Amino acid sequence: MPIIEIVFYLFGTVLTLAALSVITSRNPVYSVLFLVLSFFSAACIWLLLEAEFLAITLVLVYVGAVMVLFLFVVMMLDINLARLKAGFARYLPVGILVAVAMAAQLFILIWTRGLESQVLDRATIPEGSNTQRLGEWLFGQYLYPFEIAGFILLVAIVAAISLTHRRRPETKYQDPSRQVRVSRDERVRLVRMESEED
Amino acid sequence: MLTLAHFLTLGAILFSIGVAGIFLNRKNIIILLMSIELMLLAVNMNFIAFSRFLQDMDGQVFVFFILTVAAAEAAIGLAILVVLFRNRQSINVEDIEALKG
Amino acid sequence: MNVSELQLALPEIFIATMACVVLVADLFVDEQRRGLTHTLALLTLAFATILTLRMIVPEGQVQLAFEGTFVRDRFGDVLKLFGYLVLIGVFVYAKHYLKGFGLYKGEFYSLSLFALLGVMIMVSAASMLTVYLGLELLALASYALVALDRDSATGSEAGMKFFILGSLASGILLFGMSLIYGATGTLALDEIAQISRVAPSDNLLFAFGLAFIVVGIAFKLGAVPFHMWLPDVYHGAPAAVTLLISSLPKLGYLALAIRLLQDGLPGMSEEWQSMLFVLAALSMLVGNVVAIAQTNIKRMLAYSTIGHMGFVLLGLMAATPDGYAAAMFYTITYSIMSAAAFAVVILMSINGVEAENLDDYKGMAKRNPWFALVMLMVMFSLAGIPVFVGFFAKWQVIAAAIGAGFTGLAVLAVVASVIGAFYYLRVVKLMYFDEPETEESVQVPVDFRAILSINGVAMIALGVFSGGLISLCASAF
Amino acid sequence: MDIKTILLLIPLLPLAGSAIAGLLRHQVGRAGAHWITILAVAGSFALSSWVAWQVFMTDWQVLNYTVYRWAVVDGLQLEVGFLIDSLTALMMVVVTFVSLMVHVYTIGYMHDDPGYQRFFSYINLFTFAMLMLVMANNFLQLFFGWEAVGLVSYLLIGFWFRKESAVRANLKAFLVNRAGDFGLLLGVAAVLLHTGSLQYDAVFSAAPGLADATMNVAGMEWSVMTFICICLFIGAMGKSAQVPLHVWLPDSMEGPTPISALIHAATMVTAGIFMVARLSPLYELSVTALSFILVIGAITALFMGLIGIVQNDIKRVVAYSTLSQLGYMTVALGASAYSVAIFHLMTHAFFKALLFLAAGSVIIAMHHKQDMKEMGGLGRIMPITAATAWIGSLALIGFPFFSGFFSKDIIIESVKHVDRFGAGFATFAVYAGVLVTALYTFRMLYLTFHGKPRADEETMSHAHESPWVVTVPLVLLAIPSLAVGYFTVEPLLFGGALSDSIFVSPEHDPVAEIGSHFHGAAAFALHGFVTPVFWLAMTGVAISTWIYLFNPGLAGTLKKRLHAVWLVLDRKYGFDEFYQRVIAGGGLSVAGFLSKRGDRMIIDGWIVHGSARMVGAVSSRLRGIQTGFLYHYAFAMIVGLVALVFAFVLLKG
Amino acid sequence: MNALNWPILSFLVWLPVIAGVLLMFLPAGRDGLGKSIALVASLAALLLSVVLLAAFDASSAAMQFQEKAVWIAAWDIHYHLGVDGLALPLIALTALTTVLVVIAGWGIEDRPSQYMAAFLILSGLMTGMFAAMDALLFYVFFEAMLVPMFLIIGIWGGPNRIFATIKFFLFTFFGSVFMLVGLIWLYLQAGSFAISDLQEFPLGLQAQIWLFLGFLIAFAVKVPMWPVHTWLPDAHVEAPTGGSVVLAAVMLKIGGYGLLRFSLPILPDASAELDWLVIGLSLVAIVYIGFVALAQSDMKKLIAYSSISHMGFVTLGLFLTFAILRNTGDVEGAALGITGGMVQMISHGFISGAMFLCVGVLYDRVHSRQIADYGGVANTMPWFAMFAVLFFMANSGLPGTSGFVGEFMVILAAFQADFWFAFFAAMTLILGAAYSLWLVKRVFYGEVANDNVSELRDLNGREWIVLTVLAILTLGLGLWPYPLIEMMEPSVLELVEHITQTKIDR
Repeated sequence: MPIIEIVFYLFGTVLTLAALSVITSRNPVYSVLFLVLSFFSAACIWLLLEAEFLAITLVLVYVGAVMVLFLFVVMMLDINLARLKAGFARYLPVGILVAVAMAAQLFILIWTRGLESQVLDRATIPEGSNTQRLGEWLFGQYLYPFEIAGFILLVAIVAAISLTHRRRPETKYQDPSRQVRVSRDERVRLVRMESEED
Repeated sequence: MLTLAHFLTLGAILFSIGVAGIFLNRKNIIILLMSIELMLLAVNMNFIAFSRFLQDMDGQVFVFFILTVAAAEAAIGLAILVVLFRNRQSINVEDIEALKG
Repeated sequence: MNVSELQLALPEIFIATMACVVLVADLFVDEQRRGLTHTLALLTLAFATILTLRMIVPEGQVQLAFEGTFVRDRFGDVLKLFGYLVLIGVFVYAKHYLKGFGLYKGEFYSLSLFALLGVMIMVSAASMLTVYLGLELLALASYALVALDRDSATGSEAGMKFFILGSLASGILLFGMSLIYGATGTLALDEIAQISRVAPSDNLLFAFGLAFIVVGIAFKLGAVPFHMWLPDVYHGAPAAVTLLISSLPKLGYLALAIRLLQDGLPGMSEEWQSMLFVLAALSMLVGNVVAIAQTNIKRMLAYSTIGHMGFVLLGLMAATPDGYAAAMFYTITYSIMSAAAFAVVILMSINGVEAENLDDYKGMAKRNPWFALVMLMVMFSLAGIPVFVGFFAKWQVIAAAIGAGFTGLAVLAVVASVIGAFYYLRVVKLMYFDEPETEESVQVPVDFRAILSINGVAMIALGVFSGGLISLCASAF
Repeated sequence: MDIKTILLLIPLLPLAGSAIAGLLRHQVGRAGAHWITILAVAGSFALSSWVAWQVFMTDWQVLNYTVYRWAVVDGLQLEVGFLIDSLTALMMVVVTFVSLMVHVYTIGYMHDDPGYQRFFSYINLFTFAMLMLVMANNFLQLFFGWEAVGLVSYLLIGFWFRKESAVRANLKAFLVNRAGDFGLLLGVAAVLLHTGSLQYDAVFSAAPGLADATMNVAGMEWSVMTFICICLFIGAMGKSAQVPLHVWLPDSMEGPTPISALIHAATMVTAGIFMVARLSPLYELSVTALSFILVIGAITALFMGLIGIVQNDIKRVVAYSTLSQLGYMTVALGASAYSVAIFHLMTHAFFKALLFLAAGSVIIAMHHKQDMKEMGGLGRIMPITAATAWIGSLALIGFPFFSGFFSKDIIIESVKHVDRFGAGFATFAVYAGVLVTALYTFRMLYLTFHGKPRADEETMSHAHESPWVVTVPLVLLAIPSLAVGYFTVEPLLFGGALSDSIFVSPEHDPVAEIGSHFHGAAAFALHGFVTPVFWLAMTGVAISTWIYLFNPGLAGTLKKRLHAVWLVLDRKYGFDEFYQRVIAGGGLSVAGFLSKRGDRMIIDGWIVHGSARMVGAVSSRLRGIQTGFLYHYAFAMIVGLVALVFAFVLLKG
Repeated sequence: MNALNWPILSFLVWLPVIAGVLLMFLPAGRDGLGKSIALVASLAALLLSVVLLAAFDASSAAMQFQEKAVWIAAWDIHYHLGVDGLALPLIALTALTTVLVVIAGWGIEDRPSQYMAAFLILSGLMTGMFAAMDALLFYVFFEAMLVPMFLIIGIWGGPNRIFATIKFFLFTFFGSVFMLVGLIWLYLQAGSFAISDLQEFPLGLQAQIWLFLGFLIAFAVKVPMWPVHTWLPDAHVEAPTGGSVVLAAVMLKIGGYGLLRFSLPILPDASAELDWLVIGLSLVAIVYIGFVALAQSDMKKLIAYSSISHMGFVTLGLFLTFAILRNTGDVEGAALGITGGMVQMISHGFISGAMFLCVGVLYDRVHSRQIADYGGVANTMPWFAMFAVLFFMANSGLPGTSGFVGEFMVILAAFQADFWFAFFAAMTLILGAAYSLWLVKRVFYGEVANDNVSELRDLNGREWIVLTVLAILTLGLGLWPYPLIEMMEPSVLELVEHITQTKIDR
């Protein structure tokens, strides 16, 4: 068995298990950490697919930023351990059934329509740097979406701030509208002092 | 031999787990946010696999944007979560049922 | 990319810039001078309207730009125009409500403008990527708007539900897109269309992708069984925001559906027709039936929205130019009707208390005769009684459905509309036949009064002179 | 003034009079009302007599013309028009004359009644309606007049509308008549279907062609003519109060007496007789129908007379005698002796009107008490009334030389001369009827005018002869009752005066046979003394004289002896109970059932409101699905997704 | 072609509507002005309709005074008005009824201007419906008139008005939507909404039958036919007097008119196929409802049921043609039936309107509709009693009143078709008289029942005018229906001609 497959199956298993633990572990902190793990293993699998840039981005952006944000929030809101309510047991099997059914449908799609015939072989690796090509596409053909993405992030910022930002009296903050309308006297106060002599 | 199917299967599993995470979860909402991240991860997995096998860059570009949007989403999601917690002192899924009928 | 392409995107660019301008400008005004932000936003929209009108695409012409990620066509322009108009109304209506509830903040305006931008991007998207981004821009903005009232428990709950389910939906949509991409190897809708026409029928990737995409669309439109977020969100959000998300985005979602299904997957029309068939039937029935049991007017209107989206789907499902035109007419008029309806809700809650309960409308005819009349016209219009515009919308989609051979569904549709008539009548009954609990009449600011009057008269005017709008919509396909 | 204008004036004068007296009642006042109306009727009487003169005394061409077109539908002419022939003329004279008498009489009878003008307006209106009926030249107008007289009779029976019994009676009268009209209308419809016209002349000319035609009704093959004739006759049974549709007539005595005389004795009730005579060309084509008529008539003639014996209300006695006499006329019709029926109709009109008015005069004297048990010995107090009453009674029992004698005797003769189903029974009935008639008639005379007074003192002290407005009409009516028969029998029956309007098929024409050995009225009358009929009558007279005049106690004992019989008669064979219980009661309970169960419960309650309730229930049920739990919502979405994929992708692909 | 060269029909339609809209916005307190405006407007409309009657060419079956303008180009819908002998009398009836209602409603206290406005708009819409020559235009008017009626009953109605009006609205709305589906389907086949085109358009039997059923539901509810009649008693009982009058006098006719304009000429074969259904329901209406009316204790309910039973004659008359054809082999008498039906509609307009006004007269004084609360009214209101007896007699089909004409013709025609049709139809002679006169007996005759009755005042001037007009019309139409019948004869004959030819494969 070539190394690639070993890597794939290894990380694939880790990924699956981690993902499962994300939704099953009762302590959110663990969930976050498991999510980090699954992102890691996903990144590795992407590397198999020669998507180096995205793999790195995933780790940097996600693990580096988003996950930390999650952790912040989890810590900030001291969330007690979840308690399971009655009736869940009755609901669970149905839920799982549906989830499995969906997975099954996807498997039918994947394994009956000749997708398995497309083999991953080294021959088809595009030469040149993945990052470079991505860059060219991003700032060439996909410039317009790129701009939109910028606005999406802007909206995210505006939204996040306007939702969470609270003005507490004790905290110091500057008010632009006052800053621009400030006058000289407010800034400078002339004090005259006695020159002392010895 | 690894084939496209292998990767898609992985994506499918992740997707199902993510979805299941949303409607099976009885704990706090933050897990739901993570499940969403999982779904998006699955989608990315698909895109990258396809783009690799189709020898086509579009897929990876799309993934790039999905990552961006996902980040933004996460930010807003968490913001709303915080607001919710401030109002409810709880983010337990079962407590969020004031609106119904 | 050259300048001419930039010109094509001028409205988007303008709105985007102005959104940022409003955002920044708002920093420099304080609570008292917030009117400036308001005016600025209104001016933006007014100017955008003129701009788009000046450069409106002649009938039948389609221009692609930005490497085929952006399309400019009549359909898009018409929708954009009505988007501006609706948003103007929204701003005017919302202002006094926001003041009353201490939500009179710049974010509302900037976020609304970004939502509009999202709609516009979606409307003139030529690639799955731009569709998705536009959708997300709109979605993120609306999530934030729903939760705008930070101190309202229901608001944040609504926001949370909206967010989770919305992300779930866009996840599903994305998954579908990934499958389509896998099947075609491209994101450009026109290329996908070509491939989908010749694609072997047993290509399950297509079928699966389609199913997932349809679910995504259905969720956004609020079609049963993907509707459940809608009543809670409408109910929980501040009335001003409900007003916004019940009117403006519908235009975008229609575009979403038409771009993806008609532009993107015409080759799969049989499949998605049969899917929409079920969704339409369920939505019309469930929406109208459940609305009867509601006591909260926002929830009631939410369910009525579900029913109406069923009618829109009826038009789309026909998959004929007539059908699309009908659906377009329906969506446009619906967003106008819905704006008017929520405007009256706002009107009643203008002095700081949300008038959500149907009983708050008792004897309104005695308190505010004119606005009661407006509400009456809106209700009859929603119920689809002739000379009001709602009737013309309804019978066009029904005609489209029958024309496409779905007579049975058409019959079901009319039955549903009869059931629906009941709860609209109940509102009229409350306003006109019941005695008011308080005699004092609501003081309505003049700008509000003016716009709402126009909006109300539009109910009849658009009906009696529906010819123009009908042919405008017809010209888009 | 040309003849058409005159003919038009004859009905229109009373109509105008009625309108003025009715609508301008306050303006014209009481005197004004009766002057206007009386002049109107007098006018139309004069004109009708002139017309009659023209018809009978000159060689008159039957006049049949259209007054105005009522409607024209797809070639079918519906018109209002007059047919003036001997029959019409005769009827016009009779109607207007009796009506005039009644008008005059009313001045006295009603003079302190608050509804004075209204009353005159009504009887004038009645005259108009009756004239329209007899002058009609088509079925439409016949039906119009038919119902119009019904309306006026309704109004007049209920004239004293404060009296519960009166309004009950008029409703009953109208409804029973409607039951008859039901048949009449179907008959008319059948006529239209088979002849394609409603004009008498057209129908008559088409009729012979239909003699053998048949139609299928209710699964049975009917001879068209039989069906038509019986349907039409059902109408006649209603108007002319033949068994079993007779029940309304006795109750109609709730109306003021002049009405009883005019409408319920002389004119309206004879409309049925008139119609059958008028339509003789049709009836001659259906022996079946004639037998039917014969039997019905015979039953009425005998059994209604019997009831008359046990009645104590003076007016009811006369009413039942009217029923019985109508029966005689019907029998005559059934024996296709139409002219005789008309003849009896005329004589009866006079003497029965006379009897009613006499009764009315008595009632005035008794201060509107009508019970004969409280009368007696009035003869001395009111001689004119008594005398005229005697004349009327003798005419009624058919005492030779009196007008009634000729008509009734010839009816009996004609019945003997026909041989068709029911003739035998009819013969017996009419013979028996004579005896019965004599019985109740003289019982009435004795109880009212003779024997010792049974009324209390002060009533008797106030009792006196009625004023001239009352007595003059009595006298004026007594004369024809006495003489008209003697002078008209020959021309009318055997002189062929009515031949232009009445058609009798030669093979069975009793009148002709009687005519063959008829040698003048005088001879006929003298011969009358030796007929069994006369002796039967005399027996009746004798019996009642013995019982009621000489030993009054006997009546009571007889009553006890024959209690069963008496009971049957007193209950009027239970017709009223039957109608009251079964028809009216049944109808109402059906109505109640349909209304409550059928309409309110099943249709409205279950179907209409039921479906509404169902929607409501479904609505709240569905509403419950919206639990508010995020995971339920998500779950619904995913289930939807899975289902969609399964249904539309896997099942198809 | 337009005999007058100005758009008289549009005036007739829009004048009342515009006047009504003006009245709606009349400030409160100007009630006197409002009433006068309403009166003037309605009189003007009446005048116009008289002009129309005068200028109408009774010898032609063609649509006259046509006006045509494109309305919705995309669907080839036209604003197309015109009248023939069938529409014109109903239009005149509408105008007249409106005037009477306005006069009768003079005493309304609660928002009289708006009350008048509702009626004016309503009458405009109804006129438009009768004059519409474009199916969709027809439908628009047909539906739109629900709104003012809904408000009239709901705002000015009796204690249980809300239930009644919602029931009325939903019931009729439910019926009409099926017609809408049918119309659209037809349009997609025929490619036109012009009624004349639809009448000429050939159709297969199956299609015709479906369409027929769709149309039938719509019109049967309006007529109303058994068993979809139950909205009417409630609506009538709760509606204000004016509402009841318009409802009975004009609105019910819309159903009959619809059958005449749409079902019969557009779907002749289906009509021939399913006439047993309509005839059966009509006979049920006549007999069954006749009995039901007998059991009512509420005057308005009784009259409402009698309306249903009388409208049974209309539907019966309209659908006799085919049965006659089957029975006698030619259409002799078919015209009689249809004419009878039409006359019955007009006459019922007068009579039922008058009867409701009579009830209104009593209700205004005693505020009760229960028969039991009255008795001996004739003692205190002799003149009123005269009118009432006249109208109830007319209602029971007395010859010489308009009530007789239609019933007579229909029964004659029915006999041509089948003995039993005529038999059951003729039952109305007895039933009609029974419930009408029994009511008269209980309300007007007898001793004065109670103090309310003893304090009754006789008719005032307004009531005199209204009742006199109706009395004259009732008698006039009864004694000389010729002009009316002559007016509609050509149209009726053409209709018979048209519907007796199959459309299936032409």
